[in-house]
Parts: sequence; structure tokens; C-alpha cells
Amino acid sequence: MSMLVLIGLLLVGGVMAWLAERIAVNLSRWVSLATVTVSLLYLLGIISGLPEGSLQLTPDPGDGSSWLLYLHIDWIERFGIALEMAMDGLSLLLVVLTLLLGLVAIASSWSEIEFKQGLFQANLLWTLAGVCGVFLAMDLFLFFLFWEVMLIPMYLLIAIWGHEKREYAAMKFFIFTQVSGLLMLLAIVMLAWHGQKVNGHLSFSYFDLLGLPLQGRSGWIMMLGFFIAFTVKLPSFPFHTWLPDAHTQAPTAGSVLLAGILLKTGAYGLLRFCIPLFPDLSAQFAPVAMGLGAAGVIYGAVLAFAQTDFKRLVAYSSVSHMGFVLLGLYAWNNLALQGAIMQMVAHGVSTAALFMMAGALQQRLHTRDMRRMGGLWHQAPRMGACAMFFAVASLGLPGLGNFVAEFLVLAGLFAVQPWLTAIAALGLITAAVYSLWMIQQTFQGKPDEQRSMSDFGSREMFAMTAMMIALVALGVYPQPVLDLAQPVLDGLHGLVQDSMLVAQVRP
Amino acid sequence: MSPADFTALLPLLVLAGTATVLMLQVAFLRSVNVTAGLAALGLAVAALSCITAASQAPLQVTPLLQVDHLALLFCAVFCLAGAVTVLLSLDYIQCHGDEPEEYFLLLVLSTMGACILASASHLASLLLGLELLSVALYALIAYPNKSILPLEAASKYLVLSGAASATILFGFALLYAASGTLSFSELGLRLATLDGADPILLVGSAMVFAGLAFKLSAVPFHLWTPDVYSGAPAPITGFLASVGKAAVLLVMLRLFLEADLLRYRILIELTGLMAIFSMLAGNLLALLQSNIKRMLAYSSIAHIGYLLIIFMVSLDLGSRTLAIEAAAFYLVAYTVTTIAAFGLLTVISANQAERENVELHHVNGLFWHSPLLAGLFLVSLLSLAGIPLTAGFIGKFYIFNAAVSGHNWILLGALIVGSAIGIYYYLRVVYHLSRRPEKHHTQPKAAGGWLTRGLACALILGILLLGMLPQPLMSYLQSIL
Amino acid sequence: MAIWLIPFLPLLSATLLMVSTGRMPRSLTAVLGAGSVGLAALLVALLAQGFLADGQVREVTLWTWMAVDNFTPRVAFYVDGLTIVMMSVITGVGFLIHLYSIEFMWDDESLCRYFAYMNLFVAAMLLLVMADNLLLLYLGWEGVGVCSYLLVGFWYRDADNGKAARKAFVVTRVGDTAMALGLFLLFTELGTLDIQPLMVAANANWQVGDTLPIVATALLLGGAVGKSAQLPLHTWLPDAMAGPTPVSALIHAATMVTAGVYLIARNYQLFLLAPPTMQAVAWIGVATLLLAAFTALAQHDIKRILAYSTISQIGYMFLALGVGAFASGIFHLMTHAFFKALLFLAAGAVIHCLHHEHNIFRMGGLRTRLPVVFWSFLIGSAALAALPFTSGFYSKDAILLSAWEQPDIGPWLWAGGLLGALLTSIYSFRLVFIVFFGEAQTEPDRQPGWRMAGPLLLLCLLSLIGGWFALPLSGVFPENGHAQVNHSVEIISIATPLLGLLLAYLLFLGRQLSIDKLLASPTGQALKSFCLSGWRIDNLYNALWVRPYTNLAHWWRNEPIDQLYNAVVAASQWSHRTLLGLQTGELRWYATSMVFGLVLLLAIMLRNAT
Amino acid sequence: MGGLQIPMTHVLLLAATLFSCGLLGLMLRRNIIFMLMSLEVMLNAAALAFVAAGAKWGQADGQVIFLLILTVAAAEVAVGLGLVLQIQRRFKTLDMDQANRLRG
Repeated sequence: MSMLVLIGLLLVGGVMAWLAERIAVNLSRWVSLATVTVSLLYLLGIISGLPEGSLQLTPDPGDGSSWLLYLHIDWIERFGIALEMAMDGLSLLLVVLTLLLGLVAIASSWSEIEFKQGLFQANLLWTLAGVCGVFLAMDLFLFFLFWEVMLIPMYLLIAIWGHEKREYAAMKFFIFTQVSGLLMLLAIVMLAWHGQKVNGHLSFSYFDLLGLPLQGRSGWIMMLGFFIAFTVKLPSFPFHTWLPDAHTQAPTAGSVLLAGILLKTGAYGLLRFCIPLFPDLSAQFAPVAMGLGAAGVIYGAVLAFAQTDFKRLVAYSSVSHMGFVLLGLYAWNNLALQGAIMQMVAHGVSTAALFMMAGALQQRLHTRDMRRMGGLWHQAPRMGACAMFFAVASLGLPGLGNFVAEFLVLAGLFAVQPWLTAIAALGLITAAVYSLWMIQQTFQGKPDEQRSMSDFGSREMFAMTAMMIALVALGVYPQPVLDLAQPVLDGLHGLVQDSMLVAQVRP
Repeated sequence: MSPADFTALLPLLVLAGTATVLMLQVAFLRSVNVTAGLAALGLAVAALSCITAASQAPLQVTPLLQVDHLALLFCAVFCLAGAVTVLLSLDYIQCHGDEPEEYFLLLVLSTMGACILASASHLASLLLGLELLSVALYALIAYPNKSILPLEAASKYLVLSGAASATILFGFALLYAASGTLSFSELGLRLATLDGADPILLVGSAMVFAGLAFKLSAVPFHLWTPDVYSGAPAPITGFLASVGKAAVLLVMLRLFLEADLLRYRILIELTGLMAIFSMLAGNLLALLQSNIKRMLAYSSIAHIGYLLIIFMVSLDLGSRTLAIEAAAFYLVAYTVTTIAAFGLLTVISANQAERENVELHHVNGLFWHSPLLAGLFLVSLLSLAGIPLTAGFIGKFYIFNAAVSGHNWILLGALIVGSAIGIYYYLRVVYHLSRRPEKHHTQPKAAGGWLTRGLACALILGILLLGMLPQPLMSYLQSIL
Repeated sequence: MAIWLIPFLPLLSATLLMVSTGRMPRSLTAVLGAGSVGLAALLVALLAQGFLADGQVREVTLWTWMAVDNFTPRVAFYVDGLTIVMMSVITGVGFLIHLYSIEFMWDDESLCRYFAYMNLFVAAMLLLVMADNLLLLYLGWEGVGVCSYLLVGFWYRDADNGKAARKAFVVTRVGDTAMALGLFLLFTELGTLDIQPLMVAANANWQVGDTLPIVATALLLGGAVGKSAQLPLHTWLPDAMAGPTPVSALIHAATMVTAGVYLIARNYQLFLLAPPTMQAVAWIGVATLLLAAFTALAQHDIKRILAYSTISQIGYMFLALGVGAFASGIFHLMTHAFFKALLFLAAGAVIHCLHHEHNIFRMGGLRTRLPVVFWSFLIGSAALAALPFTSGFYSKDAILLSAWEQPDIGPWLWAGGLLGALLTSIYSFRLVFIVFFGEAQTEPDRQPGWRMAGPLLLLCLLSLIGGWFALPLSGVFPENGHAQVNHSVEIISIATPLLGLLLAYLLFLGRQLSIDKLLASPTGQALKSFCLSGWRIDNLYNALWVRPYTNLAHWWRNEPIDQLYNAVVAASQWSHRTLLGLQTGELRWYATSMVFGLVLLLAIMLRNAT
Repeated sequence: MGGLQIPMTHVLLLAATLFSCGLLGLMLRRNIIFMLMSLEVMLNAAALAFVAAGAKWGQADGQVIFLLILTVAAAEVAVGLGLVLQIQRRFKTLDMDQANRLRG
């Protein structure tokens, strides 16, 4: 029940934030902040209320009641659909990330949004609610529902509060994700009916559909349906083209949510659904998936370098970074999987920060065109320092979270596909090229002495510092995250033997 | 006729009575509000009487009508839709000055035609129902006779629909010539004994099918749809698009099942083909349409395409019940959504010089000056687009399940492609709804009294309820099929 | 004693300085910046004293960095003789350079940022050498890279500095990536990255000459080559001179660029398993030292000359490593740190006193005007040229001897090294003669203060006596005593630098030999510009990598993939318009279309029935 | 009975011809009144077919349907003529090619 309450809190908070605008213009953002904080505290309260050591227990992936939290309420009996939700370490990690980045998003929109703040905050909270639902839903129908519904407030965020080409960008975003969602719906329905043939009753529950024997053309269609839906969201080459536009046009908070959380739903879906539901087919498909991942790493990095728009550059860097996630997931050994999960968290933080930076620059300079920047360090050294920090974080500097992630992914991948690893590792070089180029174009070079711009204020510095500390903490002591995910991965390994996807790392 | 027969016919009797009462009332007291109230009341009572009638169902009342639960369910839906249309039209029709009482009378008659179609099991009742529905609609479409667009729409509809009726009749004449019966179930029995390749039979069934396809506006018989939809008054368009389509689809379903036209595999494959083309063409035609009514018209072609899938699914005996269930659910959802969408368009277009044309830019920034209306319109659009939590999604999900269960992969592919295209144009409206208002351009508040608003809210609530808690309706459908 | 304090102190100071964002008083900044390194140096001295007394290897584990399956790199330190040497160089020379920087950078508005970066660098470099596993080493490795980037681009207003900084980072990153792949390979094959267990495992699992150790060491060598500016990844170092001169002294002469040497020395057991890699190391060393020496001859920027000489000297270290004389390599590393830091600091003093003049042909006659600097430079050059009894003499001599003793290829390597020594001597004294003798071109506007002079003098001392230090490396590397010392070889080795000195004198001071005519000829011109440009390797790389990459990026800018989706969009728009063409609004056409549809249906039905 | 028996197929062919004539009229005539007349022809063709078929099976059904069709046709034409009046008033012409404001 607590999971429903959590989602409900965010939904109701959204409505309240909307209404609060009528009382006082700026009240809504406080309501919004309070809602997310309360949700976070509520979640932590639940977790601390769990029996001792339950976080270390390996959940049985085939039985939701062995998870940390489990909920099952019958809903649409005609199709065997239930309000079935469950939380394990992975979901917990991602929900916490969602709420934390929600706070960041609220902070980044604090002074940026003037038009209809209340509705803005409401959409923000509803997006968060949808994403939390995605991370918790265990009934495939329910999952699909959250998956689609979270797009609507996100669409509105881009379409209403976006920049000059917001119609195009919002539409592209929505259509890409919807079309791929339809493919997933097809796959889900096919899977459920296949399950009906095997189990004798129609059910959309993840736990009922695990371990079905799936072969042949229909199996491939189902697997690809899931795969495409998730890789569009991830986004992976060649389904990534919605991302640069959406990111560029979205308001800062929208970009933060998109990059920080929404992209992770794709990775989560692959890890939770696509591979465990179709282990054999995924094994056959793994080389292709990894190839796409590696292609994304390189392609994203090259295009990032080609950009003149700050946000577009960061967006392409996301494509590149998410390529590592795809690589890690399909390498399917513990090292790579942990790396992929780590990448979700670290990329969430570092990219959110870079988008905040972009938003701050746009707010001050009214442009995102880096050709019109240069030498900003002179006027805004604090911004420069922050930008530098997150730029080197995104190029994978050891000691910061992204490095741990990328290293684990590549180390795990090497055991499977050494040559592909070599290609993907080129991404480390290209990442350096575009990250430093970005810094050069914005903060270095000859300053324009005519320009006057304010440096980060204390509120912005606070948010930035928090994210820096988070990245350093992830970089030098990632163990808490790894420990949280490990039991889940153990369970998945029990389900999908390592040998199925790839060889295990030799001892 | 036994008392049971009368009970079973109660909804039709109430409707007929309402029509009579209305005529009498107009003769004595001329008041639009009273007429509308009586009409709405009569329709509501007719809807309620379906519950009473259900106690006798299923029952064959004379060879003409098969009063079963499905028929009664849709009878109730049509009556309610009619009642809502009556109330939504009030605002609209009052602007037209001269005595519009017969408008409501025609609506009641039209609804009655739809109800007869829902339970028709004989050519005569089919013909009666169809013509009652259509002829009343011609007049309704042309009702705002001061402007030329409705006139044009009505004359087009009249000529083409008349031709389609003639085609159906000719086809039936051929079937009759070959089989010697006009009753659907009899026809089914006779067909089993006849030579399937008899050209008279083939041509007859094809002509009946073509006529019905025209009424459904399936590709390639779809050309009239946008013109009629955009020319007609918005509430009537809603009625035509929902009740008009649903009734015809029901009778087609009944004809195909009871007369066992499913035996003509090629005919069913043609429905499949038609479904594919309707889904693709309908959505493509709507793609860049800036006139919202025309856009919805094109999209209704696509929706008919989605519905036609179920005929192919019905070929698979194991999935037949599911297919009918899916069709029924989809029709209910579609009726509610369409009535809501066009009803809201009525309200939104209230301030325009030419009310029949609602362009995209007319709804610019509606979200900011009439948030309630815009919000409701948004929900109905999302339901049409098939976004979760709305009735439209569950309907589409049903059809998905039916098609998967019947292994109709090609149709599914077209369904996905069609829906994908569909998202674009629905979203385009949403985008215009949410555009930031320009500073110097202040739009007057959209009209619509409390009644209209209340109705719209109720309809939207219905859409959301069907979308979130569809189980009761599903259970009911399962129990009656 | 808390060993972790040693890297922690500069790290803490760096953090404090960054957080203060320049709001701290300048003097406090300076004290904090230099003091933290000084304190670290003191601690290293204590540590070294302890180590020399008991010879015990010190191991400290702080925490487990991460643990996934058997991948459990720790944040742990391993301090043996080699580490002690490196730490001493880093903190000792580092402290002197920090001290020097106070005066050198005093007028710069970003003093705080400067010291923050410098301290961060020292911390990272200490981590690099103290790491007990390759992953932590990699952390330090990348950390120094970033600091180098930050410091080269320290004066950010000039876009060229930024370009140089990026070049430095990206080129070394190429090597780093190879090194990372090496780490993956080692971990995948041997299951650990902890250096000592790794060596044991490597010896246990691999035979000398196996493919895997060759591949692994080749990949590690890639990293070393990048960081230590060896062929073919040396091009970044001359450009990196864009940074402040003390930075060049610390990072691009004394410490960071020798990290590659350290890496190979640290993993020497691995390299011993891969003779082809060892040979490659040696040949890379020789090739680099010759190329860089030739290039240095033609340069006229004082810092670029020193930069090429650094590349060249590290080539000697690689040569030493390649022939298995690890201790000699490290020995040369240390002496080189002394005299090259000295040279850079002295050059910095010249530049500082001469209004940031870099061109040696606009200097001249500074012998009398800047005596302290002159003597420092002279001593440094002598050590660089390996004149007898300077520190450079002992270390370079040892390397050449070891090269000679190498079977088969030894004499070739030795000859290369010897030619390099000759050239080294020529270009170092060319520098001395042109800058400090002859006509004065520019007048110095100030004299170096004590904070500049002090470090110079100390480094002079070290450059002179550094050759007599006995490094505690016996426990680290296998002994390879020089079996039979060939006296003629030794004499030639000693004579060569002197010959070079003589040549330089004749060419550049006495002018008895003139190469003006040679240089004036077209071939000479071409040769000179060829050397000046560093053998056009930059142009080659531009054509090979940089331009194709930027062109590719430019070409892809408009998203080729998106064109695909645009095509879909265009196709649906086209069909929309086509279908819309049917909606003419004419009733007769609608009726006609119905008839068409009907006829079509009938045709299909009847056709299929028959 | 007796007399001359006309085979049903012949009547059906006649009906089909009539029907086609009606369709052709729809396709070719611009004047709305002629279109309505064509419609009338089509409906009557169907009615004729029903009568013929009813005769074949010896049932009254065909004639009953004929009567129904007659009524329906009357209703259609009644509404149709009402429209014709309005069209004449608004468009000042009965040429349906002129009434093409609704398109696209």
C-alpha cells in the first residue's frame, strides 16, 4: 500500500501546487518542494521500518512477495490485470534517485519559470509520480500505463514552457516514445496470450510471465517490441534523434527530469523486463545490442563535438553515455551490470547538473549558442568551476561516479567482447574531446568585457555543491549503491544464467 | 404479440411515444426549453426502460427484431447519447432564432432508428431503422439553414447515402432472389445449402457490404465523411459519428454473424483490407488537417478501420466472442468520447461567426482562458488517441487482445502504424490548446451554460471511469455474450 | 606514521583553496599552497628516514574502493624504495617549485586557483606513485592529466593556451585509453589489479614470450608513451609550455611526464615476461631521444627547447627500461627531475625578468645582468649535457653502459644514445651561449627575489651532487651489475658531451664554424623548418586524425540518422497530400468514387469465386 | 398462372440496368433534381428486383418490401426537395458542382 501512497502523494501534491498558485504566485514551488521532500522522507521511513537486513536478502525474481515491498490488488479480472507493484533494491535505488533529482529539478526551475508556475510544478510532480510508477509496477499492463502516462506531463512541460522550437521537439519526443510504446504494448499482449497458452490463464503479471518458453518469430517480435521501446527511451543509436531536440527545447527542469530520470526508465526496462523475460533470445541478440551500444557511444560523442548549442551538446553526450548502459546490460555479467546501474545514477546526477548549467547560462545570456559565449570564467568563476567539474565528470575522471560506472562496464564487457570494448573505449577519448571543447567555447577564451552577468547565487551553489559531493561520494565509495543492487542482480543471475548471455569473468 | 414482447419493445415504444408527445406538445405550447426537456426526458426514460426490457431478453419479437442484451445495451447507450445531444444542442440551436422544436423531434426519431438497427434481424427492420436514422439526419444536418455549409453537407449526404441505401437494397434483393428469405438467421440456414459460388449471391452480399461500408465510411467509401462532418452542426456531427456509426456496425455484425456471411472468406478478407486502408488513409488524411472537425472526421474513418479488425478476428472461432466483446466495448467508449469531443467543440465554437468551421487557431491558448473546457477537450482527445487511463485506450487494448488472440499480425501492424500517425494530429490540437496566449490578443471567454459544462464533465468522467475501472462493463459484456 | 596524510595534505589544501574561491588573503593562499606541500615533503623525509633504517615495505589500506565479485580494488598505499624515491622527488622538487611560484605568480589575479591546481596535482601524483593497485594508480594518472590540462590552460583568455591544454589532455587520453584496456585485460586474465599479487599471478600463469603478457604490456606501454610524451604521442608536450613556467618545471619536466617511466618500472616483472615489448620500449626511447634532440636544435623558444630536451631525456629513461636497467632509469628520472626543474625555473626567471620574453634570439648577454640565473642555468645545462661529475653524467652513463651490454641490438642502441648525448650537449650549450653571452637584446627589469633564488640554488646543489645519491632500489629491482666494463666505451661516453660543448662553442659563441650558409640554402631552409616544426608530426596528425574527425563531425552535424526519420515524415506528408487531392468537394466525383469502390469489390468477389 | 413467364434473371438484369442507369445519372448529372431522380431510379430498380424475387419464391415479402421502399423513397425525396428549395435560395443555382465549399 505504501507504494500507492507514495505515488498518490506526488499526484495530490501536484494538484495542490496547481491550486496554490491562486493563493500566492510563488507558493506553488514551495508546495512542490515540500511534496517531494515529504515523499522522500516517507520512503525513507518505510525503508527504515523494514526488518533488519532485508536489504541484503536476495529477492526471488519470480515471486514478488519476497521483495522489500509488495502489493497486489485485483483490477481488471477480464484480462488478469492487477494493481501489482513491488520494490526491490534496484527500484528503491531508482525511486530515490528520482525523488532527489526531482528536488534538483524544482531548484533549477525556481526562478526560471514565470508563466503559470503552479501548473508547471504540477506537471513536474506528475512526471515524478509516473516515473515512480514505472519503477514499481510489476504488472505489465500497469507498467505500460505508467510508461505512457508519464509522457503527458513531460510533453506539456516541453510544449508549454519550452524554447523556440518547442512544438516540433515536444511532438517528436511524444511520437517516438508513443510509437515504440505501441510496439511494447503489442509485445505485452502477445506475451500475455502466450502465457495463457502455457499457464492456462490470462495474466499480465511479470511474475507469471517469467520463464515462458519463447521461440521463433513471435518470440522475436515480442523481444524486439520491448527492446525497441526501451532503447528509444534510453535512447540508443539509431533511435536517439528525439533526444537532442527534446533536451534543447525543454525548460531546464524538463531537461533535468528527462536526462536524469526518464532515460533511466529505458535502462530499467531492459534490465527488469527485456532480458529476464527473453533470456535465450536476448543472448542471441546481445551482439547486436552491444553493437548498437558501442555505435551510440561513438556516434553520440562525435555529434556532441559538432554542436554549437550547449544543451544539444550535453544531450548528445547523454546518447554517448547511455551507450555504455546498453553495453553493460547486454554484457550481462555482474561487473558490467553493476557498471550499468552505476552509470544510471552517476549520469543522472552529472547530466542534470550540466543541464542546470545550461539553464543558468540561458537565463543570464538569453542564448544557448556557444559561439556567442567565451571567457565566461572571467565574469562567473563559480559557474566556470562547476562547469569544469561536471565536464571532467562526464569525460570519466576517476574519483567521480561516472568513472566507476564506465570502468565497470568496460571491464565487464572486456571479458565478453574484447574488440567491442576497444571500440567503446574510444568513447573515452571522444568524450574528452567534446567536454573540453565545451568548456573552451563557453568559459575559456577571450571574455567579452561589455557583458555583465551574475555568477551563481547561493541557492544555485547549494544545488551544485550537493551534486558535486554526490558525484565524489559515488566516485570514491560507490559501495552503498553497489550493495543495494547486488541482491537484485544475484536474483537475476539465478534466473538468467551467466552462461546464457556471456561467459563469466574468469576468476 | 405477448406481454413479454411488449416489455421487450418497451424502449422503442417509449421512443415512439416521446415522438408523438413532442408533436402534440409543439401543437399546444411552443417553447424550445420544454420541447428539449421532454425530448431528453423521453430519451432518458427509454434508456431506463432498457433495464426492464432486459428481463425478457433475449427474445425474438416478430421476425423483425431480435431483442437481446447487446441490443438493449446499445439501445440504452444510443438513447443516452441522444439525450446528451439534445441538451448539448440547446445552446447551439437557440442562436438560430426561429422555432426549432422539430429539431428535437428529429433527434428522437433518429435515435429510434438507431435503436431499431441495434436489434434488427430482418431486412425490413434494417431498412426501416436505417432510413429512420438517415432521413432524420439529413434534416438535422441541414438544420441551420441560414448558412450554406450545412446545406451543402446535407445535400451531399442525402444523395450519397440514398445511393448507398439503394445499393444495400439491391443487394438484398439479389440475396432474396437466390435464397428466398429476408430474415438474417433464415438466410444463414439457406446459405449453408446453396452453392457458395452463385454469382447472384456473391454480387448481392458484396453490394450489401458496400452499402454498409459506405454508411460506416470505410475506405474507399469515405470521401463524403469530412464534408458532411464539417458542414453539420457540431452536436449532430457527434451524434452521426457515434450513434450513426455504432448502429450500422452493430447491424452489420449481426448480419455477418447470423446470416453467416463469415462463410465468404473473401468477403471477410475484404473487410480486413478495408480495415487496413481505413486505418492508414484515415490517419494520413487527418495528419495536417487544420480544421478540427474535418480532422475528427478523418480520424473517425481510422476508428472504423480499427473496428473492422474484429471481423477478421471473428474468423477464428476461439476468438469470436472476444472480438464481439472488443467491438462492443470499443463502440461504447467511442460513442462516449465522440459525443464529448463534438459537444465540447460546440461550446468552443460558440463565439465564431461561422460555427461550422473550427480551425486549429481558434483553440489557441484555450487552456489559459477556459481551463476546464480545455482540460475536458484534452481528455477526449487523449481518449481518441488511445492514451492510457481513458476509455479509448481500453477499447484499443481490447482490439489488440482480440487481434493477438486471432493472430492477425498484418492488421495489428496497420493498427500500430495508424495509431502512431494518429498521435501526431491529436497532439497538435493539444499543443494549440496549450499555446501561450499572445499579450495583445485576448479571446473572449468561451460560452456554455452550466448544463453544458455539467454534461461535459459527466461525459469526461465517464471516459475516465471506463478507462480506469473498465471491469464492470467488461464483466457485463462477458455475461451477455 | 600516517602515510595517508602525505597525499591528503595537498588535497585538503587544494579543496580549501577552491572553496575559498579567491576570497582568502594572497599571503595566506601562498602559505597554504606551498606550506601543505612543504609539510608533505617533511613527512616524506621522515618516512624515507624510517624506510632507510628498516627497509620495511609499508602497506596501508584505507578502505575498499568498490567490491563487485572478485573485483575489489582498495584505496591502499604500497610504499617501497621506488615509491620513496618518487615521493621524495615529487614533494621535494614540488615544494621548491611551489616556493618559487609564490614570487613568480604573485602578480597574477588567480593566485588562489593556481595553488589549488598545483596542490591538487601534487596530491594526484602522490596517489599515482603510492597506489597499491593499478586502478588507484589510474586515478592518480588521470588526476595528474586533468591538473596538467587545467594548468596548461591556466591563462584561459588566450584561446591558444586552451588549445594546447586540450591537446595535452586528449593526446595523453589516447594513451590512457590503451592503458585502461590493458587493465581490463590484466583483470580479466589474472583476476586482480593489486600490483604485487598481479606480478605473482603473472609469473605463475604466463611464460616469457606469451602473447597475453605482450598484449597487456603493449597496452600499458601505450599509456606510458602518452603520459611520458614518447613517440608517437609526444606532440602535446611542446605545446604544453603554454602554461606558467613553474608548471612546466613541476609537471612537464620533473614529475608527471615521468609517470610512464614509473609505470613500467613498477610493473617491470610483467614487462620482463614480454621481451618484444621491452625491445619496443628501448627503440621508442632511442627514436624519441634522437627526434627530440634534433628538433631541439632548431627551436628558438626557450621553453620549447627545454620541452624537447625533456622528451629526449625521457627517451633515455625508456631506453634504460627497455634494456632492463630499471634502477638506472629511475636514477635518471631523479637526476633529470633536479636539473630539468632547475633549468625550467631558471628559464622562468629569465622570462619573468624579461617581460615574458620567450625568444632566445631576443635575449643575450644576461650572464652579467642575471648572475644567479646564469649560474643556475649553466649548472643545469652541464647536468643535462652530462658533463663529467654532474648528476646527469652518472645517470646517463649508467644507461649507455647498460645499453651497450644488451645482446645483439646493444651497440645500435648505444650508438643512438651516444648521438643523442652529443646533440644534447650541443643544444644545451647553444642555449646557454645565445641567452647569456653575446650582445644584450633586452634589458631585465627586475632581479629574482629570494623565493626564486633559493629554490634555484638548492636545485643547483642537487643537480651537482644528485649523482652520488644511493637510491634504495635494491629491494625493488633485480641486480644487474656491469660485468665487464669496457673502458673504451666509457671513455667515448665521457668524451661525447665534451665534444658537443666544443662544437656548440665553435658554432654559437666563437663563430669559428658557421652554418649560416648552410641554413641559407633551400635545403637548409627546408631542413630547418622541418626540425622547427618537430618533423611535421603535428601536420601529419592533423591530416590523419584531427581534420578527418572535425570533418566527420561537421558532416554529421545535421544528423544523418534523422534524415531517415524525416524521410518517413515526408512520405506520410506526401501521402496526406495525395489522398487529400481526392477530397475535391464535388458530389459527382464522390458518387463516381463510390461506383469505383463498388465495381472493385464486385470484381474481387467474382474473381475469387471462380 | 399461365401466360407468358418472364424468367427471373431477365427481370434482375433489367433491374440491374436500371440501377446502373441511376448510378450513371448520379455520376453525370450536375443538377440536384436530376440526381434525386437518379436516386429514385436506383431505389425503384431495387424494388423491381424484390418484386421479381418475391414472384420467384411465391411470397408476398417482395411486394411488402416494395411498399416499404416506396415509402422510404418518398421520405427521402421529401427531404431532398426541401433541400433543393434551400439550395436554390442560397446558391442561386441547382448545379451541385458549384456547391463545393466543403473540401480538402
